Amino acid sequence: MLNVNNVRLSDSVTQGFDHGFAAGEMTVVLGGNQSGKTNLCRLLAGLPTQAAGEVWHGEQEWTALSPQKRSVAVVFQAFVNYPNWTVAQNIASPLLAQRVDDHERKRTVASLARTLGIDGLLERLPSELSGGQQQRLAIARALAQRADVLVLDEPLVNLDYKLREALVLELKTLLAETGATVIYTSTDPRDAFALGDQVMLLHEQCRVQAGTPLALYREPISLAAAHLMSDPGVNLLPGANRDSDKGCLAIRPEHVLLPGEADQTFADAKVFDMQVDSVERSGDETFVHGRVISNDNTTNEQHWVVRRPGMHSVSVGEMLALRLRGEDILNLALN
Amino acid sequence: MSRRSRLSRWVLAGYCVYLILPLYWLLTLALRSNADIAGVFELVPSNPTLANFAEILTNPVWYQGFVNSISYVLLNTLISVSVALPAAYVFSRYRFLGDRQLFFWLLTNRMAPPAVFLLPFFQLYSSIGLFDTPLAVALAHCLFTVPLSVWILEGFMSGVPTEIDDMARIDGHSFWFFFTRIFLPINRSAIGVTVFFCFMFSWVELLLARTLTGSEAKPIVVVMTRTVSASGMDWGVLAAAGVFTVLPGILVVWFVRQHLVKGFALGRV
Amino acid sequence: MARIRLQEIAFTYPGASEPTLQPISLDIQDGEAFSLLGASGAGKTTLLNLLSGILPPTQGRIFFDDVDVTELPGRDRHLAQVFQFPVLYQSMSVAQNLAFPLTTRGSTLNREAIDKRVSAIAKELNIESILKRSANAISLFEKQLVAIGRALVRPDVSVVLLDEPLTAVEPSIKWRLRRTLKHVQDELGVTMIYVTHDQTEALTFAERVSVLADGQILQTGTPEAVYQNPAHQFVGHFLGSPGMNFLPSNAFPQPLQRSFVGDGDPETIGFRPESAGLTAPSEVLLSGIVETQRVLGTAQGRVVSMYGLRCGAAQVFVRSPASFACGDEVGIALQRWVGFREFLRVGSNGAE
Amino acid sequence: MAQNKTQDNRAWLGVLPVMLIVAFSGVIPLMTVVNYSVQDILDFNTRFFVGFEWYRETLTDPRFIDAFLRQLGFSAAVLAIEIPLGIVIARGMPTQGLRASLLLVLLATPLLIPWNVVGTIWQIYARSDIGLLGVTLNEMGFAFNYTAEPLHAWLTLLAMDIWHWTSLVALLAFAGLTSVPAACYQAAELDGASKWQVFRHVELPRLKGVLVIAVLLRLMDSFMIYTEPFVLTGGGPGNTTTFLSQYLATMAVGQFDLGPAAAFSVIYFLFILLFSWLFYASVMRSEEGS
Repeated sequence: MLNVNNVRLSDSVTQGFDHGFAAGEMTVVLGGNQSGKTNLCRLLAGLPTQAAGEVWHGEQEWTALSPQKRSVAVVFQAFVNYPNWTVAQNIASPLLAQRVDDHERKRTVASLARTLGIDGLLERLPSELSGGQQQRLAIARALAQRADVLVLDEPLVNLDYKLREALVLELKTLLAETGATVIYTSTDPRDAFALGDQVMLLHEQCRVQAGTPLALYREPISLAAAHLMSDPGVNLLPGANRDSDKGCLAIRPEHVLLPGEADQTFADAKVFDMQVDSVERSGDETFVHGRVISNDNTTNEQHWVVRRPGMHSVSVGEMLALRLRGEDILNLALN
Repeated sequence: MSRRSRLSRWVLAGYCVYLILPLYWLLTLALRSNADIAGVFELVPSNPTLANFAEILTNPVWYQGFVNSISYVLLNTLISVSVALPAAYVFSRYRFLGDRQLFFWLLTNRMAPPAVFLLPFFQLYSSIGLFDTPLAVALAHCLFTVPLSVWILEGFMSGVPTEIDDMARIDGHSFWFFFTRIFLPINRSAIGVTVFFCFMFSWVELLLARTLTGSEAKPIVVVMTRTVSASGMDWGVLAAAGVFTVLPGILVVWFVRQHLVKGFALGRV
Repeated sequence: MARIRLQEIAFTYPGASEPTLQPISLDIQDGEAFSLLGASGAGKTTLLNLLSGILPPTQGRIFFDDVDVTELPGRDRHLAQVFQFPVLYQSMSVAQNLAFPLTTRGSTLNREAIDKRVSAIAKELNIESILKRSANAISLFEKQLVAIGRALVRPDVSVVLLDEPLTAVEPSIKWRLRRTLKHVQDELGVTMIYVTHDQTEALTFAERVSVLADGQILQTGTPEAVYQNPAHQFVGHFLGSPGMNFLPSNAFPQPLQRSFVGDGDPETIGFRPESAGLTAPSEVLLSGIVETQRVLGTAQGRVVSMYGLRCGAAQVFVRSPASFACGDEVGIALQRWVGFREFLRVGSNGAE
Repeated sequence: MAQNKTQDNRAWLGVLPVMLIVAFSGVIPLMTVVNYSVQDILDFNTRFFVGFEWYRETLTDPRFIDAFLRQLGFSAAVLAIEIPLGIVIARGMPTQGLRASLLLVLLATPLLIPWNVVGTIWQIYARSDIGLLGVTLNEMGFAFNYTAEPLHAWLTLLAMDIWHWTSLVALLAFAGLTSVPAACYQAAELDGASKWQVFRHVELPRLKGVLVIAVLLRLMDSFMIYTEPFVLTGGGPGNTTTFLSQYLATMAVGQFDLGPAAAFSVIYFLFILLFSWLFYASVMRSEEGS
């Protein structure tokens, strides 16, 4: 069990938070840019950072220990490899530090290179590899360390679209097999669902909420938490709820139905009229953007995005009667 | 669309000719005996001889001059680079109390006019008995080459991302292992360029070298300026000596040519 | 506004053995929003450089509105380009950056006409608030907006080339810049060519998409056609996350195989994860063993997952709101499929 | 120097060796100079405090003022010619291929020649009896003799300095030009920008940082020039080409009046300090800015 206590991710934050990362579990830390993800990674790894807080690994306190003395491996966002060493030497680096004997080291390097699909490149220098291969090398080196805690700081964000999708699936099985406690940071909610046994939401250097992906998706406690779990963010319901400043009602883009779509009429359906101002089709999904005016004619007007699977013929300027289930409406705190 | 306008290409060609002519003239005089030079003015030497070069290589005064120069230059380069490496690493990786002021102070030493230090150096080195030894000149030149090395090395080292230092710590390597087996090899071209610039700066300097040496450790640069007045104007031998002093720079510069500009700009380009 | 025609355009870097771009013919309508989609190294940027006049083609002709511009330098092709990273004149203010293209080529526009044009474009991209600011004192997102403004400010610009313009922009606000681009394109009716490796950007922006791989165009069509009816197995695989599933036609039970027989008797059947349903196993349906389950979210209160299924040697992904456990055997009911022979489409059961 | 660095005062350990060496060869001598500059030293043990007397004397010494004005004139002329010439040369230089490398080596050659040898080369080259330049000029009718005519001596000194240092400016400007990304040229091309507009708006902004370095480096180095003029003209004819360093050298080593020489040195050093501070401030600001 990896515990962190009274963590303040930047000097401007006063209220610290505690969190426990269950042993062998994979936690996805989800947050926008500058939300403190990298500071948390550096705190866990023992690298110099603004973040402050205690780090406990089981009974052993790591807070004052240097990275060398902690059993932590890291994969950085920029593909960080030793430019003057070959691929094989890069993977063997942690084994060298652990004084593993020659034979064992060669065997581990060979098997990891095979697992990550870079066994044909062992004698190459990192500069001769593609982006994807360089990140696979960095992952192989992190796995070679056989550390108890594995930290990956947005490892795939610099990769091509198709490469990212393939590596996420590969990482899921790879990281599970290590049995290590894994912390994986990302800005994409799809990673939270794909990789996260647990998810921790960060917003402006503070922990907003933590739990299983589905729990956070169904019951976000605040607007910020709700925004993080779907891409594009949630739509605020127009009308009465806005003036009460302690809370608001919102709906996720994928929970709004276009007219003629709801096969069985459900009891507590709510209807909102939207003036469409643009339509985007990405092949497997359609995004409809528009302005929604609440039907109890208050001036309050919201901009909504509706996200539906498949192709839908909607034209700009059209008025749509959108329907949504009462249960899907989220009751959120404003902070 | 090539941005090299015709005007700048013509000026470049003209400047190259302007550069080559004096060097060509140095070589022609070095290939002619003194009498021949004083005789008829020739654009191309009609009967070139290697006598002047032979004179340099055999005559102990000239020969010893070269040896003295090489010894204090190598000594200086060794001291400067080995002292500058840890300092440059620290400047590029850490912020600490007074780091900016110290970095600026180093710059003022690099820019200090040698003439200002004639007097104090002369007294300082003679009082500690180092006068007329290569070590004196080497240490005196450190005033310029150490700051030069720190600035150039820091310029190159700040190009290496700090994540590499973090990665080595996470892999479990000790600082010493990281510094010698990872960080220095990555910066080997930077070290090469710094050695080149220390060598050149110390090799080129005359004022301090002349002041701090008597007869024992007289370097080539001093031998050249002194013999002009002593045995009349032996232009041929002087030109040959000039050719020998130009050679080291040209031979080595090919190997450091990519980083040459960054070195001249004190690592700031 | 310009109609762009490429006739057998090809390019080989001097000294390279095989061509970077195989012969390509393309016809982009006047005022069309067109995108070029392909992985890095597929030759997209090379094609872009041929269009912008930076590179001369090794063979073939380029026509802008039936004018042969192949030999014409970039500056005379009345086109503008937005680069991956915002390219602005750092020493100028935003307003001066926007006005600059109007002051070149000995243009006769007077001061007042330039200002009118600049404020029109600034209003279009709603960047009036930063007009006075210096070009390097604004955010990356705003810089790219100004770069787009600079590309559109010239009245004589008929084509705008966009080279992965959203790369440097933060993921959470990418869709905002995408909407602005789409909006401006509809408004001004300028022919736009959008080059990217990201399918979402390519498909959401364009009326027609060309999918590029290894220097040749595999298919050109509307986003729906390219997505639903890929002309080549690579296009099926490249579009969609995860891409199209491919199974040999003999892996399907007999009754199903007969329905595949059509024009061209396909040897491979491809189907999208969302165009198949999971039900109880039966001999008349393809069967598979559930290996992995990835939750995607909820729809009408039910959890929707992407199931990874093992069908013989192949792995197949199906999106379904049903709930199964790993190891269950399930039947896969195909709603839409596409038939392929030697990687090329030969038939499908959906509407064309 | 700007990067994401960590605060750690233990870093002083790394800097200590440099501090010791440079203190030994820099601070101690400088302190002795300042010490001498405020005393009148007759012999080793009789000295007495004279305050700023030497400073007043140096600053009012006509020969100092002449040397100082000559030095300023020389530095100004050097900058006025070498900076623009260096930029024009840089814009003509090829960027890749063997020609570019060979050119780089040729341009770097004068910077690698010992300063006294530069003096000797130009001495041989410009003498009116055996020098290629000297003889040619005389044949063309100019009664050129740099050892006799102050104007000729000045022109030869300038020609030598241009020969010696312009390539530094050219190399620095070239580095600035090659840092311009290709996309900027393409964008300007599509904008239809003229050659002048390309230089003014694309190249110059990037050259600014590099040119500030070039100007300050040339200013400081030319301000303390000693060896080349000493070898070429020996400060002559008369003392029309005696610059600050040479005047200080004769005072300090020659006549052994320590007080004025020390005061002179301190004034000289303060000037260099001012230019160094300009260099440092501009380099650090451009690094924060980028």
